[in-house]
Amino acid sequence: MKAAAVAAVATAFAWLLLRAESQTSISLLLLLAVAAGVAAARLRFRLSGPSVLAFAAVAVLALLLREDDFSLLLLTRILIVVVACLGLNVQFGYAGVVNFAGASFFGVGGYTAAILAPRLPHLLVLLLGGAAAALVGSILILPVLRTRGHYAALVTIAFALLFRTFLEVNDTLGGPQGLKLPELVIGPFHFNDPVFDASFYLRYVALGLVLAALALGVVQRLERSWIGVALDAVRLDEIAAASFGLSIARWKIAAFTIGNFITGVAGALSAFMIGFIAPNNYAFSESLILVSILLLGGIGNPWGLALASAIVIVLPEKLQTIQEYRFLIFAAVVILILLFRPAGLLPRPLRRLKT
Amino acid sequence: MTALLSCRALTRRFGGLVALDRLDLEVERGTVLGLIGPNGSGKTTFFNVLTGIFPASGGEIGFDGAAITDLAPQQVYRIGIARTFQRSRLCLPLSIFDNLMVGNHRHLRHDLWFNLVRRKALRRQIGEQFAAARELLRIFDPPLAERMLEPAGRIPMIDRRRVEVCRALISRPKLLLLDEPSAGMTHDETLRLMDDILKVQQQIGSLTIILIEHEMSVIERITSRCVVLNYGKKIAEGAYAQVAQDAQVKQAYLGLE
Amino acid sequence: MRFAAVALIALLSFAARAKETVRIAFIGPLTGGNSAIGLGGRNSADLAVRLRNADAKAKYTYDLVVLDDECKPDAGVQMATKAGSDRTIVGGVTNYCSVVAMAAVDTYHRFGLPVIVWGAVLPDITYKNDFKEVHRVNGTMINQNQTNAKFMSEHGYKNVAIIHDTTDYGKGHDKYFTQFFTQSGGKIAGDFGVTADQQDFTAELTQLKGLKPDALYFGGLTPIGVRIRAQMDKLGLGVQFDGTSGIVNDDFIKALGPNAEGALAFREGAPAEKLAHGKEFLEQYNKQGYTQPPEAYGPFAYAAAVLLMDAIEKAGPDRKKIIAQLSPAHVKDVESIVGKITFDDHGQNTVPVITKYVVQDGKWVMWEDSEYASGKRKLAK
Amino acid sequence: MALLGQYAMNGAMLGMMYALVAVGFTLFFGVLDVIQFSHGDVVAAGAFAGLLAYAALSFFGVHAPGVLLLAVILAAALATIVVGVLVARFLVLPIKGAPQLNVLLVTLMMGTVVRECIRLFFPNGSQPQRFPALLPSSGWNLGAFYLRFDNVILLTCGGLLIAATHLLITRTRLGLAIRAVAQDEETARTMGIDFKRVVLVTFALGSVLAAFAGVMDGLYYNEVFFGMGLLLGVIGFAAAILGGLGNLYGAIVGGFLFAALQTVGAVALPFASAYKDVFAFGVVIVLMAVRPTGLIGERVSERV
Repeated sequence: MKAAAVAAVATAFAWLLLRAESQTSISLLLLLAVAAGVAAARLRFRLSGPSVLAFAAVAVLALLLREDDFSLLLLTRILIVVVACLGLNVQFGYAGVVNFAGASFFGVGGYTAAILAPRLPHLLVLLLGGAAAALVGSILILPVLRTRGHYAALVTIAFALLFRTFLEVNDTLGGPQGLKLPELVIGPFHFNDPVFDASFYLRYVALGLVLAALALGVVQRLERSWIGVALDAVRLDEIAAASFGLSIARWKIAAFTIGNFITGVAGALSAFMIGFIAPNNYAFSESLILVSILLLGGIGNPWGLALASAIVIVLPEKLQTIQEYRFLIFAAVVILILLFRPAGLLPRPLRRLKT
Repeated sequence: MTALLSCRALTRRFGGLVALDRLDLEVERGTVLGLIGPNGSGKTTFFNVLTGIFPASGGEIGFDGAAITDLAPQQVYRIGIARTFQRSRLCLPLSIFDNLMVGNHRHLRHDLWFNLVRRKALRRQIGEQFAAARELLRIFDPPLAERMLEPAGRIPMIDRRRVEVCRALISRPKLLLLDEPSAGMTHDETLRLMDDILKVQQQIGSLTIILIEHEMSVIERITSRCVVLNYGKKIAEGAYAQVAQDAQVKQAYLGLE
Repeated sequence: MRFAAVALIALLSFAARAKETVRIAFIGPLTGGNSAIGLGGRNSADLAVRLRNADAKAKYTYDLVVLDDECKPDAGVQMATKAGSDRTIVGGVTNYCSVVAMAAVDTYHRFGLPVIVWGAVLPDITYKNDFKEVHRVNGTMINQNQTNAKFMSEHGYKNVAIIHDTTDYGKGHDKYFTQFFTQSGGKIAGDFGVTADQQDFTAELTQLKGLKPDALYFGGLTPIGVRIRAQMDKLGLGVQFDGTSGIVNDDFIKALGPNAEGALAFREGAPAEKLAHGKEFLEQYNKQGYTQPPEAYGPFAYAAAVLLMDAIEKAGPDRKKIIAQLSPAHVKDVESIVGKITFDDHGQNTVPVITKYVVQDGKWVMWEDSEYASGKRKLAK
Repeated sequence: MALLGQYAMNGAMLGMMYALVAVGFTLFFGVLDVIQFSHGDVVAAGAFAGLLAYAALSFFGVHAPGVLLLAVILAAALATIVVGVLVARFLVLPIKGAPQLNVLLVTLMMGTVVRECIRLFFPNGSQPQRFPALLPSSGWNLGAFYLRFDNVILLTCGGLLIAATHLLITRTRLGLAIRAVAQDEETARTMGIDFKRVVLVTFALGSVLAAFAGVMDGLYYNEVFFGMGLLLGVIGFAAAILGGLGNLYGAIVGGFLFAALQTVGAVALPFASAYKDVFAFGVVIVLMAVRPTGLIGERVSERV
């Protein structure tokens, strides 16, 4: 009941914010949200309810915004980023495998989609995007397994820099000019046709919702299972975990591969939606934004990263006045939040396997 | 006579330092062996080499009729050797139950299909494990057994020690390695913990224990035999009363502590 | 200064309250490595709007909606969607980065938003599709390199080495220059791609020095152009430096000092300072107190904004009518600060005015007016 | 042969800059076990502060190269010390107990803040700025090898600076304190060492090296730009890691190794020179797989 009420209020708020035009009304809404957040934190407000509610809320929001292409595009982007971050969450949040090349694996998915889309059914292409990301990730497995901490960070940072330069220099993959993708077609649905009178983006929102639901389902089930326990043990104490029979390598490989797969699928969908990909989209700075979302939200908590994705994507769009100062302000805000809320906006709750 | 564990000339070097020096050691099934010696005498190193955390520089380890000298930690665990650590190594953000389940790894199913799809079967297994874990924890501290879904970081040190011992016990190992389980406990608490461990030992039947302990009264009370280490070498062996009279042992302790 | 301008505008718009407000979009890179040009473009478009709003004869009051495409395709499509789906926005002055323009043209087409590209130089932007919505005031890199290659071979350069950045801009220039230069009988001594954030070019330049070219062609933008030219000097590589439109700005000279002397570059459009309107543009620009200079493509953004607003004045704030107003039938020999503008069937400005520049005494000077052309000074060999 | 000399010289200049930055990374890691990822942008801040000092002095009619150079270096050092110490005091120290990842991200974002501030608030900061040539620009032309005096001076000064740092760490009381803190913070505290002060001094020291790297960069390329710290920081970090964190020699080796990889990647390999960073970072990844704790391994000892 409480959860349903919160979902309804959140939907109404999101609708108001996305429709708001004037800077004053946007500022007021944001102030309201901050106040509500602070109050919730002060009152130790805890919320639990079925995940379906959240998805229903997004669906209702999408229907309310059915003619507003731009808001629907933002909504889809949030969903895609949520999926990508869910993948990273399995790596960072559960197994403790750092991956500063999130945008690269996102890009592998996108490039796979661009190359395969003219030849194969698109639903398969989405999955292959994930598979390709997992495969490319396997190149890094050896160094990732052997290194820890900052050394592991360097491996993925080096890969992120290498990947983007490689795409730009290499002409067979479109080089700096990128590649164009055909329209996304799944079964009878042509994604670029309008849905009756409403925006064609509704279909993307729907597909994004389905993917987000699937990814969330997988990630949540993973967490609430023996695998989740094993991954946490690997992250928290490798020596103790190994002493109790956990194969560190196996679990790190599993988490790295599953995470990259999920991120790759998100990348493939993103490429279809934008209809065009180029190396610029997959720079190291994009990976940093993904990691920021993870930490801002509260590492290990899917709802936290969903909240953080929404904030990171919507806020800059709504605060036009800051224009070229956007990146500066973004960086400063990340620093402040991590200083004062090191566990993120919504810290991961304790797992209670038996309820 | 078959010893459960037998080490021959087990050696471990760290650079120039010889932490374990040609150690010969045997443990009979179902017994409790006390491992004593001054600080830095190689007791914990012995555990670490035995469990595969440090590879041995020389010598052999036989367990239950098989050579296990070169096994990795996770393999050592799978053949039935579990341990506790000198410094508490619980996963503090996880619940007590989760921590116990880390110790029960070899009895749980870890395939993706089972964990992601067969949720009903998984829930059933969780239920069974929960009941079993509660049972075990109850032996040590009944109130603690009712708090299994609280984070391990929120319980006092004594309880953490108990959880650590339970984590090592829950998989029903053949050999239990206890590395100063009573560190930070009072004398009475230590005795109680040891009694509880012995209670479990009787329940399991064939549990063999090696105990590293500084409290000599504990050693005296529960071990049937002791091995004394100094500078990585075995300097004495036998029942506590006998070892305690050994001149070399006395000197080692007096000289260093 | 700026405050005064804003106050003035506010006052004027108050006076002109009766006028209907029309919104047009500006899209360009305001953050990241290309932000200097993006901000210059934004200021120039903003200037055009301010001047128009100050003009009592104008039928409408204009409101410039500024959007940052970050020089990234996904952000570009997002911004194109934002402008396109907002029905109150009737047209746009869009895109400096070619890759973003390529990604966004489909979106402009889908939403029927008339746009005038102000800086992206890839030919495909106008020619790959047949979108009536898309126009471009600046020329393509084809025109520029044709002139450049011809100039170089006419001045006796036979063996040219190329360094280009690996963005679409640099790679495109590399391709077309190579094509035209070899067609006219020249030889490419070596071809080096470098990344746009690279700082050290000594390895490439040392290798290049070994190839003994008689000129270095550089396809890229000011930041690395400056570095390459400076490092040539460090390595004692004194060959002629031949650049593209991306380095025609004061910063190139400011950052290089005396080293910039004699550098060549080519740009589409007539030089602003040579045209009556152009001079006015520069004066007005300086009067507004913008903190960033207009940069090489500012005049194009200004011209595009003026062209768009002219069309709105004539056709009214309706996308379809504006598109009709921007058709080749109406845009023919239109005077602007970048020379005459004539659109072809693809909305491409076909007046191939390419201006040749050379740095002389710390200034970009039109080749024809320079002491190099008169023979008083000599280009490097 | 002469060409080879030129490559070696180019590589040495690059390597020296990387090493100077990497030594900073390794010093910070030594005392605090954290990566101060904004270090690269501190380098940029130093270069721009030097530039400001130059502009100010020139404005007041000072033109003696020696005076200008001194002013540039002092201003750069002052700026980097201020930024470095502020970062240490208000960002790194408060969160040093937080997960590694938090520190990494916070300092990365701090780097962004510094970088964006230069871009937005330095006059015309989004364009490259000319850095004056304050050293004699003459040199010998040895065939294809152009040996310039300023390069030789810069290289020597860089080497001396690193040697001085080494002496400071190994031979002075301050160095002893730094090493004590690096060994074990708790023990150092009980020995009566003011932990916080040692940390701040170490950050100041590392930042001075960054200042010199920035000025050296400016004098060498005669051009600085707001984003110069980003890649320099990543490469400095890579060099420190390659060598093994916490190890001064490792940082130096790592710095020169990375420069060598880039030079080799650009000229000696059978693919386009644009792949040089792909090559260099690829080798870094492979090296990490082979030597997971760096070439001169960091001493990792975990109590079990």
